[in-house]
Amino acid sequence: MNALLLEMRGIHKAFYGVKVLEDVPLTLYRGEVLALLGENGAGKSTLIKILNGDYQLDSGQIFLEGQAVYFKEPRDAEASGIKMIYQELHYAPDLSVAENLFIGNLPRISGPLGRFFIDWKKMRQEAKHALALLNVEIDPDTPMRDLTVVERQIVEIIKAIYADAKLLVMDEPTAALTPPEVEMLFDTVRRLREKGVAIIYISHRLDEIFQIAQRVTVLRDGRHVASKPMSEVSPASLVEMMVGREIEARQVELAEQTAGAKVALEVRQLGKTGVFEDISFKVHEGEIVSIFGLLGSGQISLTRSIFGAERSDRGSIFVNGQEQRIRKPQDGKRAGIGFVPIDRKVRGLVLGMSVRKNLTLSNWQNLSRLSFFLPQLERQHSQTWIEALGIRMAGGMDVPVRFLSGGNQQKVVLARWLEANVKVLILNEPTWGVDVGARSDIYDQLEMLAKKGLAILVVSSDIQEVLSISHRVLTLYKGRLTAEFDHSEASQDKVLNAAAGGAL
Amino acid sequence: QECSTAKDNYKIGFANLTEDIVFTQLVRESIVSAAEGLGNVEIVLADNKLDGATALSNTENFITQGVDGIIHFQTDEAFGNVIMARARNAGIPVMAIDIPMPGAVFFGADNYNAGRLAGEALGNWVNTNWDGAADAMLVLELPQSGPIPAARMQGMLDGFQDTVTTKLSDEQIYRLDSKNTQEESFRVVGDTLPSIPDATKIVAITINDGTALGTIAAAEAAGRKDQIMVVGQGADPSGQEEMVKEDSRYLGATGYFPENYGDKLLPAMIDILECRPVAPAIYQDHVFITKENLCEFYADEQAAFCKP
Amino acid sequence: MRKILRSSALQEVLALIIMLALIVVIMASASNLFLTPRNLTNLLIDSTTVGIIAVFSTMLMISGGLDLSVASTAALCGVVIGALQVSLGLWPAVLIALATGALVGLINGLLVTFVGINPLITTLGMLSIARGLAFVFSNGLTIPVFDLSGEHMAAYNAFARLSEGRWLGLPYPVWLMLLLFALGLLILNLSSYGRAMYAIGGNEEASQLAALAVKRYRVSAYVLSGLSAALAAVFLTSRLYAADPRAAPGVELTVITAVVLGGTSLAGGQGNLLGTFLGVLILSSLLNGMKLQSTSTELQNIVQGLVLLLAVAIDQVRNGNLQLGFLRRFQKSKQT
Amino acid sequence: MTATAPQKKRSWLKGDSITTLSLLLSFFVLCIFFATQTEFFLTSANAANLARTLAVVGICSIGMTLVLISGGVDISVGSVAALSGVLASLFWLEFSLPLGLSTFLALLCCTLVGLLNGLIITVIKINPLITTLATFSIVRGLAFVISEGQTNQLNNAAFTYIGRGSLVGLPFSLILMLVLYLGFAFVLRSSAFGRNLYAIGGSPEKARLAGINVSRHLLITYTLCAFLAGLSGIIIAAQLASSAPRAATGLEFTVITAVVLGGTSLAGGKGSLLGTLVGVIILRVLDNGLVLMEVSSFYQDVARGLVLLLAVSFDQIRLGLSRLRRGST
Ligand SMILES: Nc1ncnc2c1ncn2[C@@H]1O[C@H](COP(=O)(O)OP(=O)(O)OP(=O)(O)O)[C@@H](O)[C@H]1O
Ligand SMILES: Nc1ncnc2c1ncn2[C@@H]1O[C@H](COP(=O)(O)OP(=O)(O)OP(=O)(O)O)[C@@H](O)[C@H]1O
Ligand SMILES: [Mg+2]
Ligand SMILES: [Mg+2]
Repeated sequence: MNALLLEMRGIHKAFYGVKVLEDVPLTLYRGEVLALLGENGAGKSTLIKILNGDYQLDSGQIFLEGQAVYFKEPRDAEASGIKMIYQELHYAPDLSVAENLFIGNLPRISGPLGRFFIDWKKMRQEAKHALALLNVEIDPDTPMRDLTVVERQIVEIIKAIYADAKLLVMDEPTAALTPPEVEMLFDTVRRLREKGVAIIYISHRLDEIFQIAQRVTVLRDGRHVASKPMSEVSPASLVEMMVGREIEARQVELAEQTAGAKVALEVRQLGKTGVFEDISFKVHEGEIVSIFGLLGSGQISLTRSIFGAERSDRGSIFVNGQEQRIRKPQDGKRAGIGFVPIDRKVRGLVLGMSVRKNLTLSNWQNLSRLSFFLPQLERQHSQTWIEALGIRMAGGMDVPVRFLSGGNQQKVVLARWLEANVKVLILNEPTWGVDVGARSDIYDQLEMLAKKGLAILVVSSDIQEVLSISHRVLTLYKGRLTAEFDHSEASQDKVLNAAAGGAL
Repeated sequence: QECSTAKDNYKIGFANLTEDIVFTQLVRESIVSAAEGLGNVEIVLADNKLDGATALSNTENFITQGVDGIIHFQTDEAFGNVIMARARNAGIPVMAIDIPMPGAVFFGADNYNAGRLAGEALGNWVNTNWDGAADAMLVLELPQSGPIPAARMQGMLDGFQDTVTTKLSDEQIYRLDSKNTQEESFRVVGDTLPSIPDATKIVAITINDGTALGTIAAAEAAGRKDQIMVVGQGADPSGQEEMVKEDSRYLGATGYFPENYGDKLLPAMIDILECRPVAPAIYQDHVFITKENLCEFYADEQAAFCKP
Repeated sequence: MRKILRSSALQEVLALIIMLALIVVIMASASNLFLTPRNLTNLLIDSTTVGIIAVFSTMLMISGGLDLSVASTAALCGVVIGALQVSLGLWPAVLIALATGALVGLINGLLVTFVGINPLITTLGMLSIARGLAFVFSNGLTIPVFDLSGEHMAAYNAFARLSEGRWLGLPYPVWLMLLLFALGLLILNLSSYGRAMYAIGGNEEASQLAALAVKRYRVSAYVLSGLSAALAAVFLTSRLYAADPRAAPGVELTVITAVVLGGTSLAGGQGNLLGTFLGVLILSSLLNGMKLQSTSTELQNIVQGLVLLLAVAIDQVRNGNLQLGFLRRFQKSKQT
Repeated sequence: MTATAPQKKRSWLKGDSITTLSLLLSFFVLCIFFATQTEFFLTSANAANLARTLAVVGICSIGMTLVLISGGVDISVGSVAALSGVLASLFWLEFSLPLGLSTFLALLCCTLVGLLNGLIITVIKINPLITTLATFSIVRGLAFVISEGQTNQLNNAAFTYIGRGSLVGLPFSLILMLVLYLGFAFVLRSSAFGRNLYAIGGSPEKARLAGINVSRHLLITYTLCAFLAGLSGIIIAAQLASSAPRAATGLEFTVITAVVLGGTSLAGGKGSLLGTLVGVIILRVLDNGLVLMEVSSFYQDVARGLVLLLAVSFDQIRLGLSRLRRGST
């Protein structure tokens, strides 16, 4: 076993009196990848933010290389060789890629004024070098805002791994990456590990954990459950440790598609110049259809256009056989379409508003008279949905939705549209950053909704998810549909191949 | 005693036009010091901030405070009706400074004629020094501040035109908004001078000493100081200082003697309160202050110049 | 739960209530005139212009907007009454003034919402334009709104009664202000419109994706703001028997001060009208009390600045706000 | 990286440069308009006049640009400028200190006001708008209290040289301003401080997580801004050879207008000093042209507001179009 690098002892942390971490230990050795697991809200991010100096601990101790350390600010941690890749992206949109790579630590010129002035040449060179690590072809002078989301994420990752860190923390770094990119990232991680860098790796994707980690630490409800070598655990035992109960590996039980099911949503030759072209498909009542494509293939734009969050240039949309003129979300809603956006925190929820108010945000018409809410009715409806979807929160429906875990937040967005009584439900990446337990809940819901006759369109970049929950899978490549698979004929190879443009 | 308002001690409210400019500050100071001199008068102060609503609110406050009389220096005749209605209902007599109000005893500047004094002086100077003809006139006015400055400006303009041998045509007159600050008059005069490149005899009439100073500074910056002659209104210390400079281009300013307002206002107010007859309007005497007569009036303020 | 909510709403304004009480105690002990009914009536009347506008500025700011043009708009609307009263008759002129306010608000709203100009800049530009137009239409003169000919006594008397009439001892404008605050409280807390204001200010994109008519709501908030300025102008004109292009000097800053003092976040998404009401009362008590003491104008300005800082600082301490919350507003406007 | 996204066209006509370009275009349109309206616009006397009067707003705008880039705003600049002149004359005339020292001390006091702004914003964490709104009225009040409302003459050739003198045929204040622009443009473009400021304006939270000392940067920014505002105040006093507590009334609005006109975003994280310089010049030319055209001052207010809205709308519409063309949302 390598030398001990980090030891956290008895970490306690509470927010506004709510205990988030209780007596949590963590040890980390040089040259190892430690997986940090737990449900949403278990306290993983909080623990590493404490390590990083972003949050201050209430009590406990941190030892780095045997020395007691205390970080007041992230830059203190950085100075001690601790680097973070955050769950949320952190970049300055108007600065170039190169500057973003080195921000906070810009290469300075030598000489007496070196403290103040940047060595542009060196910075550009190093940026090129760093970008080459993950085989990325981005001009380091491009402003960050001109990159796609995925490119930005990759720059973030490179930024962290390129720094000369002793300890690297990755909080769900792969959520937006495609399989080849994940593979490249893992290669880099292995190389860093060989150099003796220690890595804390947080992910809800168990398969990744088994690929990359040597040891695992599991948290549940802010407490330490176990720390074990990977060789001593199985997926099932991990899940049990995390959730505290057994969850069988999910396989959605798809209801048989009845041959005569009505077409709920039909899209004909939808096009948006430069984004997607000539898209036609149907979704029947009670059917779950997934669109799978590498990120940036246009699937997000496509579903946004169907709902009205964006405008398409050409084509037509039918709901229940009626052509719809959809130019804004209100039209989408009127047509009976519900829309769960890709990033619930940024796009789905008003975080400062209560669960109840978020639930009824789109649906005041049914719950009000003369535009004034009927408080009893509103509470009653909210309660119904909270129970129906099993939304869990401490403090009831008047708690700001900010305090809910990711999975439960996702359910709130879902409930909003169910309350609106939609016929077609579009979900974008419904399980991003959602833990196994909540993921299983969400699949249950989808299954139930489909059985009730809802037409469901899912965009997902998680191939396992796509294969397990869909009646049909459509693949999208560079804005065009390339293939369609029935549940029975869809396989990982075929779908990936089609989505990479290799099929047909 | 017959007179119901007569008392041993009086509480008199004074609401100033604004506290932002020197002239009105001097008015306030004179009233306060006159009250100290009288011994039986307490002054309650307020600031009308050049605003009708504030003047009305101050009136209400005076009534609340139980003043015996009100001296109002406010911004517009149009607000006189409502202010006077309130005071009448409360049975409080009002004196109005500079802006007449219906039923109030008027005191103060005869703004138009005060303006004329300066205009005439400037006209005479042009007659003597520039053969009775100027090339252009800059009018540094204050259109945002209502009728008081407007009357002064009109007086200056009329006084000049009626005195000077060759009247200026409308095209030769440039109306500029001084915004009541030196730097704004500096800016607008600086902007205007290039449009009168051939004018070498420029006269300027300005709403107060500050704008006169800004005007002169602008001419100096443009290298045309000797082509301009300026008159103004007020004769504040800063204006006096400018007049007494060597080669000064500040011909002079109409003196309002705000430092004397109190001495005339308060006795009149007490006459009103003690039911003695008071003229409906009391005018302040105006004198056009120049380098020559300055020491008659301001020997103490300009000691360095007057008592060398 | 209800109880907790109510008490938390109370908590939010508790600091303000204490501050108001403190000011009242200080002012009352400094002058025994302060607490006389007469003075309190004056105090309330003086706060009506700011109060009427502040109701809608609060809504606007909760939705993430800002309107600096309210004072200029009020001046413009007053001048519209003054300029049109003779040719069109008094009441039609009043209606047109209200429409003018709404129109100015609509233009602000469209520029902010559809052209995407930052609210601060939009309304700063409008501040300049509206004030300029007020001077243009009035020729820089204060216009008497008075029955000069004596032919329309009824109309002009009724107009004057708008501000002079009293009910239960309080003048109508005070009732109007109270009514608007009450109405605003209802709207903000119980109506879909109020809910939308909070949602849009809290997260515009999420509101849009929740199928709220975001742009329409935004525009409407600006229209209401302009309309409230016009309403304030009508009462001001009625009170002064005159329309002044210089009217309402600095009122935009007083309004913002009152709203922010009341705990409404410049970032949007947060705020309450009760706080704004207290903010208005705090500012006018402070001003009124200092006037009774004949405090000099400069000192009044300094004290007001300090009170604003103090109130916001207390708020920060109470919130235990350790994040860089103050910059979030700019972040948010960036995303739009 | 798989090239699935629609190919982005690289072009120099992007971001800041096009904003500045469209500004320059508006500038020329404005110039041509005025040149056709008044024969005096394109005279050397007018050029000299413009050159003399740029510095006040120009220098103050540098500080405001920094502050806006950092995501804040400073309303107190006009009051600080007034305070600076008032203090200079206080130290010189009342305390009989040497004029140079008086000026230095006045600037120092202004800098302290900036430090105070910065401390309130970073330590108590009060919104910059509110903070500087409060110091705006406090500092203006102080200027009145200190000067007792009086205008004071500052007759001293060395002092007035700052505002009126010329060096190699150019006004000294203009040269000072240009030097400051060059220096600060360099700081913004090439110094770590400058780049970090953009990052902070882009997102203070993220900048903090990237290891930038946000508070210190903001503190420096507000301090610099107040110092530059104080310098503007000194130039005003030097131009007029006098100081007044009412000086620089409304300067904050003019300066913010100029900076935003120059393409600096109120949202923070975006802007350039070149743009600001052009914005300052456009505003100055606009005022100058309107005076030359003898437009009534009432209409000047209207025109100023309209030009501000038009220029910003134009920029927004252009941005919107380019975003549409790029097909992103
Ligand atoms: N700044 C904060 N203020 C209040 N509560 C917080 C804060 N940060 C985290 N929490 C709460 O602390 C708990 C732990 O959150 P944390 O982000 O550490 O979970 P996590 O394990 O990272 O979950 P996920 O898998 O969803 O990322 C949650 O209940 C969360 O709501
Ligand atoms: N160019 C315009 N000129 C005048 N009024 C307009 C204009 N565009 C929109 N409006 C007004 O604004 C209202 C809102 O516009 P619109 O319906 O496009 O947006 P929305 O439904 O509020 O939301 P979103 O655009 O976010 O989907 C319209 O009903 C219309 O009254
Ligand atoms: Mg987390
Ligand atoms: Mg729309």
